[in-house]
Amino acid sequence: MFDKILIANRGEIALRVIRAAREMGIATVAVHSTADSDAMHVRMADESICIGPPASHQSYLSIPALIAACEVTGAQAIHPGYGFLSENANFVQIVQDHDLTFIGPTADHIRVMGDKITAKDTMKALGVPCVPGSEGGVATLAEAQKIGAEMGYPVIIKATAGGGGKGMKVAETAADMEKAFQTARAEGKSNFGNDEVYIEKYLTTPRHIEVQVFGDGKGGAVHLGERDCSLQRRHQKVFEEAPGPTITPEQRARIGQICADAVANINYAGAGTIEFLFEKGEFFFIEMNTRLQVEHPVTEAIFNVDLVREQIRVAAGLPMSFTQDDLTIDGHAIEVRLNAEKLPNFSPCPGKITQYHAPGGLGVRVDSALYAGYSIPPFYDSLIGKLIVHGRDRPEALARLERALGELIIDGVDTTTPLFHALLQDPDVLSGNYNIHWLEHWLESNLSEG
Amino acid sequence: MFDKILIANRGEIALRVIRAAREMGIATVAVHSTADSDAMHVRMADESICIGPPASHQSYLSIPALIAACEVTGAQAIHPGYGFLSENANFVQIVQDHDLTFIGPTADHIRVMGDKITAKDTMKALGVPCVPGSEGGVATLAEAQKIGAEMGYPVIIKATAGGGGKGMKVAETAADMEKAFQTARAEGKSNFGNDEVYIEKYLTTPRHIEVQVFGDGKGGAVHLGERDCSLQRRHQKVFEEAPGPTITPEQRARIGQICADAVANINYAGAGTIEFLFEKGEFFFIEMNTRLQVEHPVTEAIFNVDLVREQIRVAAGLPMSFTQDDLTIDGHAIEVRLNAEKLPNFSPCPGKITQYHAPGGLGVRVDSALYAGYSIPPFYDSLIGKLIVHGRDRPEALARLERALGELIIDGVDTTTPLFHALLQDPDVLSGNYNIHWLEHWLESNLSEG
Amino acid sequence: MKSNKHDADVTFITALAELLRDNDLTDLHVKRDYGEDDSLNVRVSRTIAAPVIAAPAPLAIAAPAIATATAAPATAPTADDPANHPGAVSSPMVGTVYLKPEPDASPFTNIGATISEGDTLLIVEAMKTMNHIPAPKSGTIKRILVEDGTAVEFGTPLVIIE
Amino acid sequence: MKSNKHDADVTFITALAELLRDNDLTDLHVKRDYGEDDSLNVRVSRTIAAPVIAAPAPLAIAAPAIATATAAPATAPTADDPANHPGAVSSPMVGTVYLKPEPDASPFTNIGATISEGDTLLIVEAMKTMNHIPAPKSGTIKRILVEDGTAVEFGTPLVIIE
Repeated sequence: MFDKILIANRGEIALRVIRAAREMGIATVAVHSTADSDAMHVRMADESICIGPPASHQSYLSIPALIAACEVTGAQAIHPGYGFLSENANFVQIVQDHDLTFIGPTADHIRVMGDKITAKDTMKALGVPCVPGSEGGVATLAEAQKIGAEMGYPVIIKATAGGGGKGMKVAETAADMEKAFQTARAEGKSNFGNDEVYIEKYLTTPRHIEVQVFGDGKGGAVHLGERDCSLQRRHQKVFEEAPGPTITPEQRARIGQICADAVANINYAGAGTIEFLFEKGEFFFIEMNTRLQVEHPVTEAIFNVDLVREQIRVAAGLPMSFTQDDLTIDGHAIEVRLNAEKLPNFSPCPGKITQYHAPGGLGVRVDSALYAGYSIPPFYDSLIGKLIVHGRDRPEALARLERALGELIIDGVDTTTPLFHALLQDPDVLSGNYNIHWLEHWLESNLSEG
Repeated sequence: MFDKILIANRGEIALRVIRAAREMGIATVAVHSTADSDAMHVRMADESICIGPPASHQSYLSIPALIAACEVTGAQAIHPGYGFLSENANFVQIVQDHDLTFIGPTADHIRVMGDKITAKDTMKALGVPCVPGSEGGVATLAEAQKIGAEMGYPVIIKATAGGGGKGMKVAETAADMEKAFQTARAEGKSNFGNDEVYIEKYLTTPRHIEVQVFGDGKGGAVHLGERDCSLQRRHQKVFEEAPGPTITPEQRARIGQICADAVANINYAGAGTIEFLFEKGEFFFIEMNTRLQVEHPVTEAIFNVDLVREQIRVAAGLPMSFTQDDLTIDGHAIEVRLNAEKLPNFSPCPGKITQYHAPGGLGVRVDSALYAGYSIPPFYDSLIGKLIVHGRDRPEALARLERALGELIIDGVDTTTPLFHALLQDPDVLSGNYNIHWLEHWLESNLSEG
Repeated sequence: MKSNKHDADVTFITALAELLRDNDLTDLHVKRDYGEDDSLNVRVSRTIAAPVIAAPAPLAIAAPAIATATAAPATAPTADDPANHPGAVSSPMVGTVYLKPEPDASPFTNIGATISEGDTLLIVEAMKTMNHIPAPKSGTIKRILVEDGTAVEFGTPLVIIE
Repeated sequence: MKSNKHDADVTFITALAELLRDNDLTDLHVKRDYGEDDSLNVRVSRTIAAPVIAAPAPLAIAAPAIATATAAPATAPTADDPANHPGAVSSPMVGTVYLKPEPDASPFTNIGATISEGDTLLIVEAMKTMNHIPAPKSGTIKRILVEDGTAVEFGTPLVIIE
């Protein structure tokens, strides 16, 4: 096992990793920009080291600074958290070249899953159900029209190199195809320097269901059920729960086994998430995230496991501490993301926290790097905390969430807390009757009025 | 179900009940003394009412004030918490006479269990194993000497009306009997106005093991395993864990079933705890607490249940929400009691909290009525919070406890936090190798040096 | 000559003022005798802007407001809180106030009435018991602060006697 | 003569003021007889804007100290922090400092040496790469703040050039 690890991240996820490491008796090194000298992850770590100025590309994204920080502190491994360098294959390669351990999958796995077409081809070959679509890139309009006719409309045309909603166009009917095809190509070209596109069946009201997998890197793997993260605003998840309110035990067992087998097959190491669109009882692969997710705590709650501890174990060459049979679901968990954002426009709201009081009691977990007197710097993500509740069933978890939100005090900046108070009054949220478009529609008809 | 309940308590336990009620959609009334106007339970409740001056006997112990508070607020039921009036049969009777519901057992059950001899006779008749001892009171020295000879020394002579360590004397050998007998009688007389004593076999190094039971008041009952609360200072528990580190599944199932059957037999309603001394694999009944215990969260953690919710359900005439078969143990939990006390003498340390920051993350629960800026009044108990950790096994829970203690910030008053940091360095605590005398010995040899 | 002295003095005093400011002083006295009939007596002073005392302290120590609870009214007494009035009579218990012995009867007392120590002011009912609240001193009823049939807490001001 | 006296007096009073400030005094009286008909009487006082700094505010807004972590040294710059020196050259990266090009060679520079803009001051090694740190301006090396072979953070002051 490692004596000391470096956490190449900041905020609540850096704290999350420090907590796991401390419980394992592993010393921690926090890195920080000059804007984060007073940040909680710096205070909590055993050692800290300033790696650059506020801008991420000169600090948290600076590979030389991170490697040098390992060299001067003697850290043997790097945990990347999520975001920043967590899915950067080049970084993983450099870490390994410097005889350090990357706490995560191999550079190859990250590379394969980082390219949408390769990822889909790989998953299809591994037996994971995918959205019906073109086999690879579609070069001409004629080819696109032929595929659309075969598959049946609506279809979606996506830039191969795309992401974040850019380079994606829906053709509702055959008549829309020409325009959609040309626009997607043009956006791909201008945004990502690559005009290759592919075509998929378009789902109208799918849910976002993601399966948590964990591999030991030696051909062993398990799944830890699914999370429903359909409540999204501009492709950003805001409210996540496990188990998914509409997923049956049979569906879970089947898709879970398929996912576990797939990652076992490629000797995948560590935590990963296979994301699906789910409609009418069918799963359609979207992408695989080769890292820890923001919403991993809901899975931890219902399985009573520590996924970061497990990541560190596997990276150190130890076997996983659980088998598939050990993993039984206990209750229901929900996470809400607390962002320093001002409603109704969700504009970032950095500033000084004048008061902070976390909710407590049964079934409540808070992951946050806030403290009274802390100033949220304006340079980074607006996520300032996560509130996770666990109950015996979904209604208990919902009631607990409302109770805990009522106890939470974050003064000095605006946060997304009022959004969750409002969502908990909505019958669709209470019944779990939502899909990936639901929140955008709800925001249009609710928040704009306020 | 009730629309509104009144909580006849203060501090963290009042908060605990408010949380459960809020999650059930029940409105809450907080009562408070003039010293507690700014207390967290007052702030958290839907309504609050001042019932008297600081002294407990004129406020939290004032039965007329509590009944009147129900009358003026329309509260239909009273939750007594622990301490104060929670085991006062007279109060329960008055509550019922005013057509209000007491959230707890009947006055009769409280009365029976409140008298040591009746309690023991009742439990013995119900098949619960008791410490061998005199059948009822021992009137003369001659009778005491006869019993001592039959039972074998050491024995302990206890005042029937005693409590809190007063009126209890050990006779190591027959030669000690006369003095011990007379002293116990005299102390019983002077402290409790009653010189009746009884005699029991004296155990030298027992553990304190208590079984959590829950009855539906209609002949149904379950057990929720045991807690080991052997780490005590002056008969006050400071560190509690579940499951007990030395209890086997067979022992748990056997004593648990005996306890569940016993309370089912008497139609016991609500939460109760049957306390035992445990030595050499044998359980010896001490007493039954007919209320929620301070340490109930460790049981909640390993069974993922809400005992207060369950108390309210049963008081409202609903069935329990779980059966014995639903209750399986998941992991290990530990609670430490955070007292506003100054080491090494544990002298009470009321005062103003200048900073408060609760630990967070996976498997950590904090039950506390503290907040930054709160002034702990000098009139009440020094318990200011409870830190409960839950892990997959005992080593994980211990590591998590140490991690969480390291995150906890309570500035402005002294607390017992340093005691737990120290205890977590001790091999006996780490291995679970302790008994009811261990902490007193440890304190003598450790804290007096510092 | 004199003008020269003035110039010299002004230069000197200017230097003193700069000295004061640069060193963050507030007061400077100089009495200088240059010789017979030639002396200078200067006092230079400066008030440093004070409002420093504002500060974020009150925020940080303010108690948390619980968002969802319909909190009880703040109990902190204010200057014009009747509870602070020296003639205030407070409720010794929780209960329901009755200003009349029976629904159809006249009130125990009225504003402007003269009362003697021990006279019943009103009743607080608690646990179905009617508790007569006596006047703690003789005087005139200045205010009646509660309405018939309302609930009172311990310490709620009931009437003011002057 | 008089002007000379004035200059002398100002110099003297300035010294007193500095003395006051440096020693955190609030009041100072001096009566000085330089000889016949030549005396100076000075009072210098100062109000310290201090009560403001006391207060619970700093406590409340102070960041929590984590008990178990062996916290990094406070990074808040103080008045005499070399990082604040106008001639300080800070490390542009994390790494290990070498003052000499090779173990047996002489140092790149020494205290008191005159250097020109662009001259190598020292090396910071990061990722097995030797990064020469050039002098940002010409001048004299006043201080070398790091030792050979030690680790530096981004922003660690390395040398002071004046």
